[in-house]
Amino acid sequence: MEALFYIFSIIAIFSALMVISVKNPLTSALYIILCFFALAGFYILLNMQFLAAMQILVYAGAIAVIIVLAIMLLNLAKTKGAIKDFHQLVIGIIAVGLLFLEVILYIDAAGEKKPTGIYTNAIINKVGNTQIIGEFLFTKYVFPFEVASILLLVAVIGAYIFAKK
Amino acid sequence: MNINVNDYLIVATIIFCIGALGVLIRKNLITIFLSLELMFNAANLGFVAVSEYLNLMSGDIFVIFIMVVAAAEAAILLGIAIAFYREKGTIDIDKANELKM
Amino acid sequence: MNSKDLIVWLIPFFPLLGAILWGVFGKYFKNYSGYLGSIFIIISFILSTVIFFMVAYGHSFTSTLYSWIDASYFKVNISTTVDRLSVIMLVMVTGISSLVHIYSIGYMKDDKGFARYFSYLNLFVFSMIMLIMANNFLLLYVFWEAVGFCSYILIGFWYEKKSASNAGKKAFIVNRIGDFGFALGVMLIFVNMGTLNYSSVFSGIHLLPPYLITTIALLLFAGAIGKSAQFPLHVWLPDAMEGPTPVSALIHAATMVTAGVYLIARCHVIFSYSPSASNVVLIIGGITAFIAAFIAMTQFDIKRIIAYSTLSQLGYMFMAVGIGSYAAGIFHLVSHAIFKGLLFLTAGSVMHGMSGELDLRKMGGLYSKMKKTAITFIVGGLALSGIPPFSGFFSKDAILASLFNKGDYFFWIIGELVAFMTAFYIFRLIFNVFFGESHVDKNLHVHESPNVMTVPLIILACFAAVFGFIGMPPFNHSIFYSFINKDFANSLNFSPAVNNYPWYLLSTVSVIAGISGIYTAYVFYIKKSLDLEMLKKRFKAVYALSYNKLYIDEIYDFAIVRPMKNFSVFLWRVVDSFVIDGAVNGIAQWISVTSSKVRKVQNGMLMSYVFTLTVGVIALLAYYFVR
Amino acid sequence: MSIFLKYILSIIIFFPLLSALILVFVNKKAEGLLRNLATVLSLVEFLLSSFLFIYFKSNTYEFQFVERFSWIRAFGASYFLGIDGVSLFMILLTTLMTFVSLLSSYKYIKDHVKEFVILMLVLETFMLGTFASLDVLLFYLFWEFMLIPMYFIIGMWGSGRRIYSAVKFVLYTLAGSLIMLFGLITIFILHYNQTGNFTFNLLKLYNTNIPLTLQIVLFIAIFLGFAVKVPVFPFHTWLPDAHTEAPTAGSVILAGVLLKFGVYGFFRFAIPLMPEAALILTPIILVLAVISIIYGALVSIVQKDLKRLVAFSSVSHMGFIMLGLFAMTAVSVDGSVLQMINHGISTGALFLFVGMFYERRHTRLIADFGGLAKKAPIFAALFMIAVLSSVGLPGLNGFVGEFLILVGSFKQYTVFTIFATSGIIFAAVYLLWMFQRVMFQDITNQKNEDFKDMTFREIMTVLPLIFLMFFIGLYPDVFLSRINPTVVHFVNIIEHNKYAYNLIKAKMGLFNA
Repeated sequence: MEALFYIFSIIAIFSALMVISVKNPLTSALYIILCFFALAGFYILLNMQFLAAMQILVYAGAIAVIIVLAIMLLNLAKTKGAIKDFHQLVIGIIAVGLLFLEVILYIDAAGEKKPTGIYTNAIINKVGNTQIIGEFLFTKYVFPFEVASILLLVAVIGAYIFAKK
Repeated sequence: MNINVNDYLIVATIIFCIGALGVLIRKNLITIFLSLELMFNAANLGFVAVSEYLNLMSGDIFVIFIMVVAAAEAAILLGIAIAFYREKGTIDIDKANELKM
Repeated sequence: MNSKDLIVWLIPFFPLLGAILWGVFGKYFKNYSGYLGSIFIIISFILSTVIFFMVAYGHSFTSTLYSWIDASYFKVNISTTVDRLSVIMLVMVTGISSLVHIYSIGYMKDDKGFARYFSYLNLFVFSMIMLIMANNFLLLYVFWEAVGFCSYILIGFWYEKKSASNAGKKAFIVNRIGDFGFALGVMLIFVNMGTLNYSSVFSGIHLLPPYLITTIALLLFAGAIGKSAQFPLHVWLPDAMEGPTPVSALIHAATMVTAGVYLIARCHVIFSYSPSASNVVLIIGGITAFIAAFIAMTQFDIKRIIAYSTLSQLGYMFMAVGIGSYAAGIFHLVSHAIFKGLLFLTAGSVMHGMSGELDLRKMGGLYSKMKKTAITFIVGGLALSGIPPFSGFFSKDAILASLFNKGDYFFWIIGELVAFMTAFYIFRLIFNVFFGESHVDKNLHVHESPNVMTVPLIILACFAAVFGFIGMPPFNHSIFYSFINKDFANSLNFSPAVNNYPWYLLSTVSVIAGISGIYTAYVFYIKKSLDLEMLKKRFKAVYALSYNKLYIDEIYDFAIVRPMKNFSVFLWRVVDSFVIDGAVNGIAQWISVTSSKVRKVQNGMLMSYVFTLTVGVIALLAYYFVR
Repeated sequence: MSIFLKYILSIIIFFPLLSALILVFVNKKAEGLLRNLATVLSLVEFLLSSFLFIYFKSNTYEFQFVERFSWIRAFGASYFLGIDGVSLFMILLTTLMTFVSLLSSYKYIKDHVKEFVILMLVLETFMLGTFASLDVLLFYLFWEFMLIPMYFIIGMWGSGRRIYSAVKFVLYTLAGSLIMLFGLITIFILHYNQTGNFTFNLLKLYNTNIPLTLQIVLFIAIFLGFAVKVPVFPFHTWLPDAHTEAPTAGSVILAGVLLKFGVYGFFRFAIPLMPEAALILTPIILVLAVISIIYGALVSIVQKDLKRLVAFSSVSHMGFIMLGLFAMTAVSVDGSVLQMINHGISTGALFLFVGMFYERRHTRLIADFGGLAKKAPIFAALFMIAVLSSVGLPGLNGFVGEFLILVGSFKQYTVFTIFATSGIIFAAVYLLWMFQRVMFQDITNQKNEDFKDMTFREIMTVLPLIFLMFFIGLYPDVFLSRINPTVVHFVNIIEHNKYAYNLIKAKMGLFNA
């Protein structure tokens, strides 16, 4: 398990770095799919197989494909996307470094917390995570769920309007 | 050595920061979008890890909603990218400066 | 309202009615405004006489019309008190006004603003009557200003003339300077006494600390200085001669300018508690009497000479009230009103006959052409010079005697000196105008004035001749004295002229002063045995000083008017437009500049927005962390 | 009738708005109809408001004709109207001046007549609302609304640098009133903290207990808002510009009514809300008031433009009013309130006359006139009355107010009063000099040869004002008897606080006189 965690970590971080550093957007897109897979691996490690599946289906399958499609549609593969502004790079690294430091400090300072919920791994495995999530979505979270579907509908129409000449 | 929730969170933080860095330093609209997706995913990872640690389900449910939003966002953003490209002939973000008064 | 009240209120009512009628409907009345206006004033005069006898054989009384101002603890009524002092003034004012009105019918006959003139004149009489009858300080102040206003519009009656409108304005403003003090005095009385009624103020004034009494007295006197044209606010009166001559006679000789003396006589209680204020009155009176006579000696404009003479005579009156001889002051006030009114009216008659000419160098030998005018003029001149048995002799003598008896020898000497100068300048005028060789323009048809003008002159001349006998020396045994003194008897330090010295000796000195003045004038202008030009050259500086009126107008212009104007321009151009508006516009400018700089932050570059966002997040996290 | 009386304030406030609404439906081209209708409606409004005068009970300081409806319950704002002796006359002044200024603009306003009359009527509603509201929020809303029509009136029908003046007017006033809003809201919150109730009810806010330092800060904030409106000395520079460039009607409303809002604000809000701070800051404010008096007068002397002269004279006169108000004795405040009415009438009339000059000769420079009395005697006579009323000649209105102010403030503030009194000399100087140069002397400018005398309409325009000048001058009791109870109550509040004030004074040891 630990070995898997480290492997996934290395893959995820490496591919994330590649996403932001390669010139060609198409390559970036491919690396991000790799990253998505690594994250899906984490979800499995965390006993959330359903989410892992969704990660692959939705992110790696749908979103990444749309991106690649767009890149190819606009013929962007050759666009120069290199980092030219060194100045900006330095400032960006400093800012992000600070951000990182702060978050890490937070995590460090958070301290131990007792689990409050009832959904231990045992229960999840007994009932099945898909079923639990499904029950939640159609009971407690039914309203956000419907809103989300409306959002998707709006997004579809919006994308159509934007892309239309 | 046992992997605990902090380790997941640290990984999530690293990915998030990489995403943020990408947003800050890249000028390509598509790459920026990809960096944003990275940040989303980092957050998702955090949600799931904490949710598992506290024996809750709400974090997982949230992830699903985030995915929905991300999908919607992807659709819209790519629509915008196409419109932008049609307008300017490029997707260099620095060309998008019409918000100026 | 009983019959007494009715009569009292009808006295000012008729002039007011006249003022409104001629003012609003003047064009329908045309010439009737003159006749009707005169009749109105004569009615007032008759009513005043009735009141006079009512008071003389009865008591003074108060009558209230309505409550004027009632603001919390500040209450003032429109009400009058008629006592011995006011009835004398009333009869004098309405009497002379009647004559001046009648005279004006002839004098103003062809003027376009005939109705307007009578409207103003009636308004003035109304205000003057109310001034005299007021029974509290605020009402007094109100009509004090009102007569000033009437004087303003009457001086500027021929407003097309720049000099006339200037003179009117000057009169009003200089008067206002005096009124400034007067107003402060009234306020000071109110805040210390809680009332403005004469009777309450006079009965309680002794409770105030002396310095306050003196301050009040001096502030009231400031008003008197302005109204009675005493030094240093005397500058308006000579200029006021731009107005029609009957106006000069009525307002600037007989009535309004004497209001200052009336004021002090009215407030004799206050002044009697403040010896130092009384001394100031005496000194100012002395200075004015002297310098006015000094200036009058070299002027050529006949009206101005008489105007300066008025100043000088007012100075006498102030000297009298300054030493506490209120009865003598009032006596001289009345007799002066008669003979000075006469002099002005005759001067007007001369002007009328000479088609408006005023320069005495262009006159001469008019005696044969206008006998009535000349004789009445000479009567007035003799009265002014203090030659017995004309009224001026008695009244002036009463003042000089009381000065001497009081021990103010210095001012007595000044008084005698002024008496000499007075006789000199008025006979210089008479000799130059009526006698000697004629310098009159050949084309000018000199004529005697119509009867409507000469009859008032003759009436006044008669009065000027005989009026004085009611104040036969020794003054404090005379009819006038015993009549008026009942009013003054209650004042504390009032000392009747102590009869230490034989009155006939003092009178002789005065008469000698007068006669020598006349003789000097005779020597200079009729006999011409002394060379005038040589004298002028020898005393060039003195002559110039006198001829240029001591340069007072110029000094004021240089020291006050100009600096104030410059300062005002400075305030406007520099403080207002530059400093304050500059600050306002500067702030606007600064905001505009800053915002155009700050605006650059919003450069439309998405990346910079994102960067700002990141910094914000970092800062927020840091804040929570630090907290 | 009882229903009518019950809601009379609302009726009066919104009648002009209704009139404006009626005028909206009138054809734009029918200018004559528009003018006549607007004038008649404003006259009706004036007559309506006279009911207030008739039914006003003069023996009490309590607010009368009170109407109260809940408005925004969440933070206690209500539609709360009521008048006392002071606002009664302010309302009457407003309705009268609106009528007069509409009557005066028959010739002056040539284009966009419809917009003009509608704006005037709308402005009237806002002004009336400001005077009648006893709810702080309602007051503030009306207060700010007023700016809008005035901005357009100056900006659209003004002359010369009208846009500059309009913007300056709005920004100046707005800057002041925003700071004021801050102060008012702070008091509102303080009141909430002390009582647990949200309320904008002014009468309840009076009871708020404000710590002294905060009081001073808040008083200064609110002072700025009102001082700009008055205007007091360093905040006055918008006034000459706005007055000069505004059309006649605008100037009349500005001088006649709008300037009163500053003083009214002090009377109704600043002083009763923060009496101790007011007492502490009184010397400073009095200094400003006295500077205003003398400064305005001196600057008036050298003005070349008639309207600017009258505008600066306003600064001087408003200084008197401020002096009277802050001297805080019953007599001086009585005088101050009376002088507010007087100033509205006199200066309003002067602006009307200046407008008539402008209509005839299309210039306002004093040097362009001269000798007009010969050509236009009625004009000259009535103009003179207006000038004298402004000079403060006894018998006319100006005198009574001025004298009450001075006599009331004399005891406590002798030195200030002496300086202020000198203002009466300057008033005579600048106004009479102006009158002389315009009306007297000979005609030097050929164009003045056919200077027309006043028409019937013009006489009718100024006649009510002239009548009031005499009426107030001769029988001010009608006004004073209604003002006095309110003023006495006001002064009692201050006296009540004097005790506390004296304690503070002793503690601070600052004002040991």
